[in-house]
Amino acid sequence: MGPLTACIVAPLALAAATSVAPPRAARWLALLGALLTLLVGGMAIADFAARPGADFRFVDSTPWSTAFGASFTFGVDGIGAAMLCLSGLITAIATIAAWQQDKWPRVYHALVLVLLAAMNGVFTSLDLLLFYVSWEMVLLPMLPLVGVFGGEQRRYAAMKFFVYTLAGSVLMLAMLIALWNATPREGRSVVVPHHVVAAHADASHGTLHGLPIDLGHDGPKQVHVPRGFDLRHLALQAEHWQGANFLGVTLAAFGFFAVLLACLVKIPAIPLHTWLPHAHVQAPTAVSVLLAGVLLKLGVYGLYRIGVPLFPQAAAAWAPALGGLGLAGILWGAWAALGQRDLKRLVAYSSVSHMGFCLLGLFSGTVAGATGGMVQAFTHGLSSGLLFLLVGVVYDRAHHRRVDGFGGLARPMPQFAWILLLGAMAGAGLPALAGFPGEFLVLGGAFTATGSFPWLGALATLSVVLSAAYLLWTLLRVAYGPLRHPEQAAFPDLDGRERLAAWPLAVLLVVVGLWPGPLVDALRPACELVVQTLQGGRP
Amino acid sequence: MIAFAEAFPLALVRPEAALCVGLFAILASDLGPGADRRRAGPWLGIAAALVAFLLALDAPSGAVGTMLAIDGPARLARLLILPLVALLLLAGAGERRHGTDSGAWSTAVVGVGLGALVTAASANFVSAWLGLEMLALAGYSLVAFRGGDRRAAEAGMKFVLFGGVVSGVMLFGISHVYGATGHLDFAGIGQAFANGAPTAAGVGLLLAGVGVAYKLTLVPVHFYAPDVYQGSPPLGVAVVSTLPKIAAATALVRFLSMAVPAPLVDHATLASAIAVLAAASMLFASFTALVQRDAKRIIAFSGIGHGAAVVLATACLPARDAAAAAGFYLLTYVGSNVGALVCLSVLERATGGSGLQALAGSWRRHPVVSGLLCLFLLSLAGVPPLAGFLGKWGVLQQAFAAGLGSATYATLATAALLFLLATAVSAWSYLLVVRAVVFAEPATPSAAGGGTVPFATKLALAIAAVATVGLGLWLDGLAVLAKAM
Amino acid sequence: MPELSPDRLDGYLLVAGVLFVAGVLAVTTRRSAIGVLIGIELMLNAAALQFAAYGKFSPSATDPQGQTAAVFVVVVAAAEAAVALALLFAVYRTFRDIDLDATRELRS
Amino acid sequence: MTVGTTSVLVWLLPLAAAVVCTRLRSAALAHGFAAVVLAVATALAATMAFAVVGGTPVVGPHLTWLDLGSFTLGVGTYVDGMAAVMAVIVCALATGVLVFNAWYMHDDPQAARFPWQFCLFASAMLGVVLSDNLFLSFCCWELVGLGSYLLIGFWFDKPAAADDPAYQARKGAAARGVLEAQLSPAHAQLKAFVMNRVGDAGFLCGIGALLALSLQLGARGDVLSFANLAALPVADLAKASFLGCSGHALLVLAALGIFCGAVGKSAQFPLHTWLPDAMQGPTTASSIIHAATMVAAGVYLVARCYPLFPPEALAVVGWTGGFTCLLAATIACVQWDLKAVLAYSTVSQLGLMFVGLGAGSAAGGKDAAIAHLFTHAFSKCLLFLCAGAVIHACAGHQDLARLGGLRKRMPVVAYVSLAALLALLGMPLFSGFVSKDAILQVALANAQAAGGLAWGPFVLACSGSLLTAAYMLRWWLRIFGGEERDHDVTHHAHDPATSAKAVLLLLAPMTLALPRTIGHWLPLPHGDAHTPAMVTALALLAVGGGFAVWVFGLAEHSGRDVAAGLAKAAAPVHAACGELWGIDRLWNRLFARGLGCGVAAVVARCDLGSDDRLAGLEDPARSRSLSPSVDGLVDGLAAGCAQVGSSGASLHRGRLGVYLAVGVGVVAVLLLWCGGGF
Repeated sequence: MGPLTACIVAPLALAAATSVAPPRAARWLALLGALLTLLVGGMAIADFAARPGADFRFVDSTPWSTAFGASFTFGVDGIGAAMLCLSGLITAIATIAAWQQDKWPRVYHALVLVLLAAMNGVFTSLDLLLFYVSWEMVLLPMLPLVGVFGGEQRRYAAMKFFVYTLAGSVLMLAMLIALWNATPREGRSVVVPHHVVAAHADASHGTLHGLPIDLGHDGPKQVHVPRGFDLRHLALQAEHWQGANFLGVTLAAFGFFAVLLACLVKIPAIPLHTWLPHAHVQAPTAVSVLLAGVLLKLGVYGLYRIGVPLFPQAAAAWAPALGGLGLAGILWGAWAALGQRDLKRLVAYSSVSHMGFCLLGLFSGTVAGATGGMVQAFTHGLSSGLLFLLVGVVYDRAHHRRVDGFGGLARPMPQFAWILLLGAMAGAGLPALAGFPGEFLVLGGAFTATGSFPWLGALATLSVVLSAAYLLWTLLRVAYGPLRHPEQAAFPDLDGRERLAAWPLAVLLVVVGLWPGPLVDALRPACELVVQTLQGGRP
Repeated sequence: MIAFAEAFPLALVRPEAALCVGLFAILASDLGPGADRRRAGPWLGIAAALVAFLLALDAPSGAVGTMLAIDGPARLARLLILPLVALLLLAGAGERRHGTDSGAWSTAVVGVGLGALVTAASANFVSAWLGLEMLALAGYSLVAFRGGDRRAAEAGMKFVLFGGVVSGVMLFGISHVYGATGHLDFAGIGQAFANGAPTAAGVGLLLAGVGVAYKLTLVPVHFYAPDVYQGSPPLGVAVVSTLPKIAAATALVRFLSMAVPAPLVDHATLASAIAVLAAASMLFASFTALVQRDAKRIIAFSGIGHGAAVVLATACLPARDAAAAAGFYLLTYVGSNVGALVCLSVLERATGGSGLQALAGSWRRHPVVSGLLCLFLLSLAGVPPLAGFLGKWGVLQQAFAAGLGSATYATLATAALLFLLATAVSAWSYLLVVRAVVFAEPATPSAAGGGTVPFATKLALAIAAVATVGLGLWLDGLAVLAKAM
Repeated sequence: MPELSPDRLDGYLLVAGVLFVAGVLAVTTRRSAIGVLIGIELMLNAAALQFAAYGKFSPSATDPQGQTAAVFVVVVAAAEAAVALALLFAVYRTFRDIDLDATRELRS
Repeated sequence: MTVGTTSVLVWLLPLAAAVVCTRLRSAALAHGFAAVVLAVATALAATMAFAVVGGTPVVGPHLTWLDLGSFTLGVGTYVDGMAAVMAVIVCALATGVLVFNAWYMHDDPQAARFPWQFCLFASAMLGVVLSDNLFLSFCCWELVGLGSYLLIGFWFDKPAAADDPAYQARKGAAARGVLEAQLSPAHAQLKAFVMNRVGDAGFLCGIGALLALSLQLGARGDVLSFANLAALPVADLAKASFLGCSGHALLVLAALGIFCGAVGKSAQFPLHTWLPDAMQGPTTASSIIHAATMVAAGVYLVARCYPLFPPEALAVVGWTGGFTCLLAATIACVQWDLKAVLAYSTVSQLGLMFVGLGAGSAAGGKDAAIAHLFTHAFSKCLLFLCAGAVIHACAGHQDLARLGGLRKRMPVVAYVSLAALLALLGMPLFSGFVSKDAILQVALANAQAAGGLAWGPFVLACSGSLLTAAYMLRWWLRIFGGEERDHDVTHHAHDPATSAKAVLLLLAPMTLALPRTIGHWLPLPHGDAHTPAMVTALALLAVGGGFAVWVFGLAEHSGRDVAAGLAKAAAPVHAACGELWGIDRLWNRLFARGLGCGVAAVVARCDLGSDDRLAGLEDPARSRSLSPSVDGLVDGLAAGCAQVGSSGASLHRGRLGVYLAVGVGVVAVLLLWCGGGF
């Protein structure tokens, strides 16, 4: 069992172990699972930073179904490595944040572990069916995590979240099956584009994605792709999806639409985002951290891993509209955040705004933009995770989250205020903090892209104004000025556990902000390949 | 005797015979005095079902005259029906309150099982109809099993009257088919169709199909289901919502593979018509379930949708593996559905009803059972990696394979898309139950502690849970079933 | 109007059809459960009659399938009527009524 | 040590000091440590300056920060004369201000926080100064914003002026035009940051334009470095396009984008309103913000990117500068808050620098503007330190109407500030004379050369200069001249402690235009317009200064209130100036309340619906009103599904007869339909 398989199996095993563990020990199991993931993710990202490449590494396959050609194949490229790392990190932080979970700790931590396994499954699976199963499996633990452990309106929020996201991804199932049906039983031979050969071919074994390939000659390289769900193999057949028919449209168009719908709901892009404020507001702090920190990235990841590689033509055709959608999300989310009076909802809308950059970056079709989109996805996990933690901190003390119910907390809680400032500044994209590289690269990508993208980028710069406005205005209302509610003078500053949860994120915000090199080096080759694929899809 | 053995090859129907023996054993045990002896009923039935299952594992194929055909679908149906009978008996065995541990209950359950076996193996309209009647008659008694209960009585009455009417329509149709073709056996009818048969045969087939549709709770003959399920004990629902579906689906599969009325209606049109009916049922059920306020009614509408999914799979016949997909769908449905109903049985006993209001906050009384109920419901909703997903996977795969391959079958693919739509919509109705059971607080805060759950029930739940979780990743299961046929 | 005679199939079919339609009308319009039950019996008997008639007149039928089926129908109809009556009695005991419009506790 | 290494040290030493100081709990220790480090940085910067001024620029070390394939983003230094001198000024002033602050905050319990924020600020500014590429400039530019945010909000828990009894008691007669409800350090820091961000959005577009331009013209590598930008093949411009502009227009767009950033940082109209509010920070912080960092960054950046600015863009620069120069001067004339006068004076002087920049390189605009930037830095730094000393001495009073006669009580402060003030006015022998003269000269030269509209900036700059002389002298005379006005306010006043006095006295000579002082280090423009410009400048000084001395010195001495009479005579103008021309209010209404909160409220409402809806989401009794919102639509869709379900359920009302009838009916219909088909 390779390290990536362990990242799925171990959390599940630990989740099972919680049922026999003492209640107080469950959190240690959750932490263990998260740290294991973090370790593997960190290892992978270090490997990619040291030896940049767009190939999949740590590939690890266990047979699943010979009839369908599905297998438990795990592997990561730079994108997957970064996301795996994020998943482990944020889960660890969330576990620490929920260290004092006193309602059904075993159930809670078991659910978190199942969630971790599912998220890791999405980020590492190289099998489309496995990807889909993991994708939907994320919903299972999230339903009770919000619905049972959440706040006042948790039932509404949990059900809405569940059904909305489920409805968003049902078409993906149809896409999956249609792809399989569109492959001949005996597989087919395809010509592999040069950039794919360059990125993925294994010269020493004469293989490409595990398939034999003749690299000896100079002509077009061919491989014989078997029928199945291996993502890498499916991506090689992109031309065929373009040619196949699905109820009157091309299979590629339908498939891309299906993936897009699922991903847009998850990201979430407007106007499919309204489950998010409810889920965030009602979820317990640690679950909000997970939701913002990792779950939203699933959507972005899906577009990078499935949407564009499998259906480049459709993606290229939709790209300007999707870039526009990204921009719309950036602005709409920012303005909506500015208008919120609930702290959690405010941070939730800031997520909508920030995730818009990922869409804009990817579909700009530039290396800078696509890399920036992924960097943004990573760093947004850190900053929004931190902001949710801090909202949880004041909620624990005041038992409400109204922005106008606070004021001047910097005096009784100086450390809280400093870290909040850090989180807000990172969210506002201040250079030297983690929020900046992603945004800058996305903007740079949009500016240097073709078509309408420079306009989109120019309008997106408005977000630097708006994000500063809503985050720092919030800071002003919560932390600065005189103490507005005298009883809050007695609020204690961050305690040991809260510090343990917040400081790693705060430190990472600075470290990644100052030195994003390794992250970008790990991400860039993979993103470059995505961009080449996308550009290859242009007519 | 020898002549009888020649005419009636017992070796082919050993499992049915074993179950029959079990039935008589239960009846015999029930005759004796004393309450304790009565409790032997379920266990005798379980033993018989398991023996029959063992016998069915490696059973030969063949035909019993023109009446029964022990072919692939039949053997597969046995493998589904027999463990299911055992599971249903096991679930009832621990429960004293409503007498589900009694010989009478066990007799009825085994009777339904026997009827299901007969129907599933039937290659003749008479045997099919007799099997269905057997199912029905035993089922009526299960539904109305709670003596003196107004709702159970009403449910029983509606069930029997509705069933009677359907039975009448079906018979009338069969008689027309017979009249038009001169045959009652499927093969003969198929032969007659191949030679060209009058319109009356088509009309008769449609009427006969009403009987099958009724057992599969297809719209518009599904009407009895919500009311009947709501009024009857959950374990009774577990029986009448599963076994008849398996039986009817198997019979349908056999009929469609033996006797397509080709000259009357080409295959694409027939498949499309079936797919349209199935899609209509799914959509109707998923939308109507949204406004239900009783868990068992929601289960009923869920059953309507799931039955339709099985029918959609049969529309893909004679495509390769379509029958296996239907079988696998039933397997996953049965596991989760029985599990959910056993949970509801436990919760209903604790809370006094299956209305969503009564169930509110039942996690306080039975946290584990409540959690399991949610698991089963989510499986029914088809969320991966639970069993329901794979069932759906198989059916969709068949429908898309048939529908995307040629333009004349495009309706199948459209129906599959509608199936997905219905899935998304119906998720909400399952969540209504989940919300009541684990998200909500009890109406009366003091009501904690729901009593213990009998061991047999726990065992049944465990089996269902293992099936629900374990089948979910058994992607090769479809291939295994296909091979088994 | 076909000529009715014992030697012709048409007459039996007509009677069966009339019986069946009457049964259908009964089950759909009667408010009393007993009325519905009677309707069912009419429908079943229409089917039995038709079986027997087809059995007799079917040129290809050498074995008496139709007649056998008719016997089955009669037997099963009896069994069903017994069960139905038992259930109607149970309803009457609890509701003191077998009006179908009164017995509707089970509903959406 | 090479100049390159030195430049890195100059940049990073203050940063290191900032990091260390965060851990120091003792205010004295922190100030001392930071001051020593800054002094070392000053010395290093001076060696650097000696090496490069008059010589060739030095390219320092360069690291690739991110490699994006088609281009890279780098971090590196570039030292030319302008950068070196600016670095010296930043470091020197920072050292002085920090030492002064040790005294200024000696009784403030929060004082230990000041040094690290201050060092961070200085380091960020040094980054802007020494950066070798536009990307790093932008990063440091933003960090300058962070530094100002921290320093302006130093007393973050002070209430807004409207709620502050102490402010209300002291504010005096004429604090008009100010939004008191939003006048607090916390508000001011937000305002400063967000308004700067408005400029930065433009700056980003400018960077984007240059990036697109460079890549389209085939540049690779660190395309944003100043060296690469300067080397862009301008002849090929027509090949590139950005935002619908191509060729020359694209260059104008890029330049205007960069200028947009400068407008924000350097507080030019229309983004000037944050600077007066920034007075809410400690006066020492204001001193450095107004002198060498922050506001200087804008002018410096434009100067740095000067080769990219085509004439059209320069015209915009000049006009903006000229307009701001006059606008701020008119406001400064009628302010009663002693710091507000200085603040608007800064805005006005910055406008003057932009007038200089707008004159174009042919006239020597860059040199003139940079010269004025340097000279202004010293004088404004001193003026603010003096203002701080006065405020400190008068227990927080800063009302020009109640101060007076302080020259006797605090002579050092009075005469140091007089020297600084004369420098600012451009008195001969003072450094400002040289630089202001240079600016007017280049503006005149440009006007003469271009004619027409190019006269605008010159005229506006002259008007601004005229007023400068008047209001600055008014300021000094009101504080230090004449007799004591309010004994309660001023009777405790005395010169600051020795260390602070030493700072003032050490910096004061820098305002003189003596040989070898800063004014003579710079390559000043020479041209035909020199003499007329000097005559104009002197005339303006004489008229403006004479007017002020007459009104606030002589007339007041003789007991006549000429100022009040004048105010009455020019009532509408006077009122408008007093109300800051209504710009603060208008911007607040238009942008903060309108485009910001107003649109936000609408968007939020359109997104999730009313509060009522949100409160009742889970309450079945409360009708989920179909509030027209995105989320409401989703719920509406769900409700629609439920409605469909209800109609389906209406068939399931428990009537067996209905069930049978519907069932039989549908089957019959199917039968007829299919029968037709058969």
